[in-house]
Amino acid sequence: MTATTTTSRGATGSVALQGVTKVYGHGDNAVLALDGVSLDVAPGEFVCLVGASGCGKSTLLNLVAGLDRLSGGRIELGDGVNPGLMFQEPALFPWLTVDANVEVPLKLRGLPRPERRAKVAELLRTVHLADFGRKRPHQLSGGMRQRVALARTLALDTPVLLMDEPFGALDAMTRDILHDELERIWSERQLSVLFVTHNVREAARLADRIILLSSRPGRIIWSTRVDVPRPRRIDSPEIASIAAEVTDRLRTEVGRHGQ
Amino acid sequence: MTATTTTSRGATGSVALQGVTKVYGHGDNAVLALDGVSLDVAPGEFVCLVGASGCGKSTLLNLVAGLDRLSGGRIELGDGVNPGLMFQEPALFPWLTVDANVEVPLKLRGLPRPERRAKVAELLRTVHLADFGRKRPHQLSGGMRQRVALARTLALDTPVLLMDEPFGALDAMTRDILHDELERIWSERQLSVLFVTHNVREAARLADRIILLSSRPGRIIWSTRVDVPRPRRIDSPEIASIAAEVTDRLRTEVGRHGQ
Amino acid sequence: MASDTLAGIPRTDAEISGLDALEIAGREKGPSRLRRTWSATWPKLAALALAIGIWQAVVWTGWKDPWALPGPAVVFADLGHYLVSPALWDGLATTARRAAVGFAAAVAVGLLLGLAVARVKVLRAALGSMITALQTMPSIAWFPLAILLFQLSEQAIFFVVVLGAAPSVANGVIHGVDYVPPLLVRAGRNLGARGLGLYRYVIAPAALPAIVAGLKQGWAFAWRSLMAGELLVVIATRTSIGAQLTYARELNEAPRLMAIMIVILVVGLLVDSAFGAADKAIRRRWGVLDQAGN
Amino acid sequence: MASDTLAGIPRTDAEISGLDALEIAGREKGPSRLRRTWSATWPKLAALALAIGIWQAVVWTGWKDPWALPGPAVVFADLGHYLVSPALWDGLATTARRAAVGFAAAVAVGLLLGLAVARVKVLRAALGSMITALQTMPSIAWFPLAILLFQLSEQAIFFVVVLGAAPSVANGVIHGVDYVPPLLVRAGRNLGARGLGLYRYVIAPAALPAIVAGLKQGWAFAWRSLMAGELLVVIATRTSIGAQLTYARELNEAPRLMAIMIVILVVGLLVDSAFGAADKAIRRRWGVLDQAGN
Amino acid sequence: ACGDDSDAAAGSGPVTLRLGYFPNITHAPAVVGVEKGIFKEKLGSGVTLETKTFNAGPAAIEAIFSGALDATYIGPNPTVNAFSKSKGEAVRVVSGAASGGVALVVKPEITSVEQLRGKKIATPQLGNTQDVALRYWLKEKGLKTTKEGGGDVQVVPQENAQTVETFTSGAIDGAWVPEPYVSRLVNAGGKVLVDERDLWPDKKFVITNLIVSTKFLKAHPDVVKKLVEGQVAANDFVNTKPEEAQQAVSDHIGKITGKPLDVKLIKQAWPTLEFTNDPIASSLKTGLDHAVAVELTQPVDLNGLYDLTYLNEVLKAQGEPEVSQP
Ligand SMILES: Nc1ncnc2c1ncn2[C@@H]1O[C@H](COP(=O)(O)OP(=O)(O)OP(=O)(O)O)[C@@H](O)[C@H]1O
Ligand SMILES: Nc1ncnc2c1ncn2[C@@H]1O[C@H](COP(=O)(O)OP(=O)(O)OP(=O)(O)O)[C@@H](O)[C@H]1O
Ligand SMILES: [Mg+2]
Ligand SMILES: [Mg+2]
Repeated sequence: MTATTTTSRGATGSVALQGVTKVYGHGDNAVLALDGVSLDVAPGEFVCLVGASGCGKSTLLNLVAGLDRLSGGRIELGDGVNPGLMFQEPALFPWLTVDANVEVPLKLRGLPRPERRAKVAELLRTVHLADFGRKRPHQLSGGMRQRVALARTLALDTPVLLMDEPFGALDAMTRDILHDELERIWSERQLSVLFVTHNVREAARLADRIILLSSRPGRIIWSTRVDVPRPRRIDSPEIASIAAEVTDRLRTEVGRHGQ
Repeated sequence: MTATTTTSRGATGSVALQGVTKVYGHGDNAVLALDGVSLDVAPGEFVCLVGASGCGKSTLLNLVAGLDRLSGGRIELGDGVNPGLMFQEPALFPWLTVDANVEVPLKLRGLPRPERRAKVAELLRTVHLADFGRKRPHQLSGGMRQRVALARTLALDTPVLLMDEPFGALDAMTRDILHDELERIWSERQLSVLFVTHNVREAARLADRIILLSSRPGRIIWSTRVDVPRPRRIDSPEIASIAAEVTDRLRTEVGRHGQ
Repeated sequence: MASDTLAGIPRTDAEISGLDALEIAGREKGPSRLRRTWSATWPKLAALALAIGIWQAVVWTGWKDPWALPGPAVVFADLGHYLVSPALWDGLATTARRAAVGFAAAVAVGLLLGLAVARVKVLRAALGSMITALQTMPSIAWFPLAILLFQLSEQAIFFVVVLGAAPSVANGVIHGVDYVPPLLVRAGRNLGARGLGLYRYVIAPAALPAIVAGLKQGWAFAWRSLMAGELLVVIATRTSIGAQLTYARELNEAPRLMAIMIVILVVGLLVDSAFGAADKAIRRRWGVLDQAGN
Repeated sequence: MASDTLAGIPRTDAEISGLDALEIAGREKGPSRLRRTWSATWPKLAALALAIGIWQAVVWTGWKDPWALPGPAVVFADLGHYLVSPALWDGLATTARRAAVGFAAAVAVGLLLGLAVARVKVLRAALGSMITALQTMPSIAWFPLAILLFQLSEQAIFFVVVLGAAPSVANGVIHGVDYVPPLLVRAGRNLGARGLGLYRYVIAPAALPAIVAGLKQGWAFAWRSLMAGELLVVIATRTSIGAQLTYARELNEAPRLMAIMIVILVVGLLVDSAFGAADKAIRRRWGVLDQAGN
Repeated sequence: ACGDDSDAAAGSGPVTLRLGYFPNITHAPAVVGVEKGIFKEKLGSGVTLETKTFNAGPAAIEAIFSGALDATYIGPNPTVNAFSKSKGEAVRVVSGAASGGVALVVKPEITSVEQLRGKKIATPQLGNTQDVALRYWLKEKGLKTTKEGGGDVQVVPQENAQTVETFTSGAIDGAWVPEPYVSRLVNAGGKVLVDERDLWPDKKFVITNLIVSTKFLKAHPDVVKKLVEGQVAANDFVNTKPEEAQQAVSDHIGKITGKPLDVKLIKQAWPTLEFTNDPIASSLKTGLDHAVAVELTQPVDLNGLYDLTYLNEVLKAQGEPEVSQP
């Protein structure tokens, strides 16, 4: 197995995975989390990854984000692209205000103060939180926190957004609203999105393409385009029927691991 | 306002609320959380309460469970009925094994040891966790923990089950499975269930009757019977159309509080 | 921002902000400042009055000779003299300065040691439990070494104070760094924080509450070590609380001894309230202020 | 149990248990016990060897006279004699017994005090910060009171130990009770736990980790107070480590002083590892064993 | 039997005498008396002896004040403290025990008083007997000192144990201390510049005396008399069988401290001490006058501190010369 690290040669916004493999641990304890995953995300494409627990969805995103080392294969990103990653929990810094949270990546990039100010204000407006800059994360609701996290990730000004079940912990109504928001921002900014979820309805609602990963080891076993025109509604029959199909495949996959 | 406490006079399994009012705090800080809520749950009925954040859903369940004092009105339960309450998080005791967690209410009721053993084994079988009695909560997945919590609540052997967004934190697939499980147990045991949720699809999937609460103060503003035959499937068009209707009403209600 | 449309239904900003308004309602409330202060103060005064009452009652029973157990009146009279004497203020100034310098040194040592042990696995295995064991070493055991190293200078005192307090501080740091949520570290890295930046923006602030708790424990050890250590070097022209405490005892001045104990308690209360305020401020910021309202 | 049906699709138990199997996979893993022990031990030994090496090197430089700073050889020779002398074992027995009794008393007092302060708002306001202030009171300040109350009996020693250690224990209890998740309390009440039952089934176990942390701090204070307090009552037939430490210093027996320091450190390490094991066991049970593996 | 039951009327039931002392050479009569069973013998079967050891005066005085102790061997300084702090009520000196054993030890290069100028000299405690003696002596020699440690010679009060550490590490140039620290400093390379005995009439000044609590004295005068008998007998033993006494001191200290005191050191210190039953009241008084002279204390009325009737009865019975009651 040749360990190859992330390289940056593709077009801005594109993500290309070739034979990506990831092994955790050594010897007896080794776990093959991903086994030869190849996948291309076109610039501006919205790809949803679904799969049961432990199939390596988070592992995949971490590899693309460069937070972990590849065991094999290669990942190509656009030149100088540092993809933004959003987690299931907002992962906001509790000791900073909303403003300051969004400001962190700008500070780390060394932007001057007035520019940072303007940028933070703009980003908070984008997520409908213009009036909440002075609050602290614990004073916000879960949905608002995820929007702050989204703004903070957008502050990285990156064309590639990686999202690891970002709305898993939210209630259904808030989630519906955030789906709309995310769709709007995605299309406004022409982002490439790699979106991980357990929730097939969510995948059908958002994706251009849905990719199904098998469990242990993680491999791509099926994928489908979602050709429903946008804007979409999660309660709509077209979405429901796509969701039903993915669900059935997922259940079969899950059933493989029973008893 | 006459403070009236919970009384127990109705039929076993029935829950009757008459003009239930709840005020938190005093003077300037007083919050009117519930304002004259009247509601009857027939024995064996499955009632879902939906409503936006802060409309008093949790408050209502806490009052019925006797964890809080009424500010006005009355609540009637069957003779000697102590309703079981399930929370959004499993609220398991992390220092106890699964077995011991389920055993707590039995111990508190003073059952002898062999009887407790048998009962615990039976309950864990009911929730498909027969082999996990010796594990600790942190060794289980979220869905499994909620099933343990359900088993622990069932150990109270009560005909009335109060559930406060019990599946809110679970992923969609696990949630679907637990809906089936809950439905099965409910019909096997002929429980009366008062189920609180944000998720209108979930409500439509489970309920005999859906009740919509308004926000601040909490009042019943609308209710509907769900006459879809069981077993139901959450992706089905009938459920989707009921969900869409409730969603619209909920959105209108939420919109009232905007700007 | 244009309002979005959703499957033909117009989606208004009102809906988003309505949801926001509902979700975050009632997160900040509380009684007035005055009332809080009063309800925090009267039980302290009552406890004080009760303690003095019991003390006076015991003295009135004549259980012990007045020179062995002086009454409140005698002690407070002596405290009065003490409060207007330069002895107290000079001593307090010296001791406070030493406490500040010694504690600062202990904090510096403790932070570095704690950080090193928390991050370097080998050091943790090597020194981890040694740090706690050091806490149990009584100050007097270090006196000979202190004199060997620093002769009769104030450094000898600082040495003892540092050895007393640094382990607690280091333990606080280790605990704090251990419990930095890995999620925050990964979020920080994704936002571009590396190396020092990661410490500055993520690890240090995340570990702060535990570090403050360690500092507080460290202070108690530092102060106790100082009280003993001030006897090491009784320096010309510089009287100190620690020396006065011991002399009061050596001269069997019971009222003065008690007056000094009161001074020490007051200093302890003041420092504790400073730490309490810091802790509270942090916890309020973090939104983990506990329901007990402390 | 019959398999359920779902909108015509047969739902098998396999699906549930498949989900379970996937979700909980890989939650327990770790290197072998032997390897863990070894990798925990060698850095300690290395650190020890390094420390002794530096010490020997300093002695060889002749920086200080040998009677001021004895070398490792001299100290270990004295330690050897000490280890086979009844003085050590009698002293250790006496001191250990006193430590155990005193600490037990401190724990009892601390638990009760902590519980009272944690639950009764007025007491918290009255005594909360007093408890921490008490921690800073040096042991010698209590000696006269100890003698007044308990004469020259061992109780006087216990009194000093309790005053030293109980505040830490109480603080641990207060902290623990404050942070019992309210959700668990409400769950307990719904399951039928009231009054004592609630304490027994919910509050006490939930507060346990913080209580253990408090006990550990309390032990450090107890041991230090004991070392000082053992001079209060020197009983001719009962030698003790604290008395031996002071006399070694008074007689300027540098090698013996260092030998006693080594004994104290070893005791500290042993007790720390006992607390460490307790803490680890609790954290493992609770599933919050931190990633640092400590 | 402890606490205030010593107040109980004399003669009823067995009496317990709680006696304190330090495991130290200057307390040799007490150590030998306990070790050799002399007190036990003299007190007889009707009195239970309980001994307590201390390592410093304050705790012993605290114990007397609190009623935990009935009698103790102790130095002149705590004696005066106990007397004055209790307004002359708490204690009485009933016998002497030892005299001498104090010296100024300095670095060998210092050979005259003049060379002390600008040097650091340690004493055991600000305002204690040795501290006063040093300051008064320096004053007589025309060298100024201040309470704060300034002046021509810096006086550094510190614990005796620490003095040996600081002397060897060079932090101080000398010390005015009692035995066995004199011998220790000499062994650590010091040289005796002044033997305090030379400054006193008859080369005598009190270093240890025996005090009893006034309450115990009132309640059990007979027991106190027996105690004094024991003291006199112990001094006889010490003075007639020095070898045996030295060994006894070494052994006894070993029992308490975990390590026997080097007999050589005891032998070295022994000749500088004189074990006498005379409390040398005049030296105490003079010492106090000196303290007033160097402005370390207010005058104290020592009237009533001494109650030597029992001592004189015992001495008379043995045909020895009586001591003068001040
Ligand atoms: N640090 C690690 N060390 C060892 N094994 C790991 C580690 N992280 C993940 N794994 C294993 O790799 C596999 C994939 O994990 P991953 O977290 O990527 O799954 P996932 O698809 O994100 O699951 P979920 O839906 O539960 O979030 C799992 O079997 C997991 O146990
Ligand atoms: N202990 C309390 N003190 C003061 N106000 C409270 C308290 N508990 C709840 N409230 C207020 O009462 C109202 C109803 O709260 P409740 O928790 O019942 O709402 P909910 O419908 O369960 O909301 P959610 O969907 O967020 O769980 C809210 O406005 C809330 O702020
Ligand atoms: Mg994941
Ligand atoms: Mg709620």
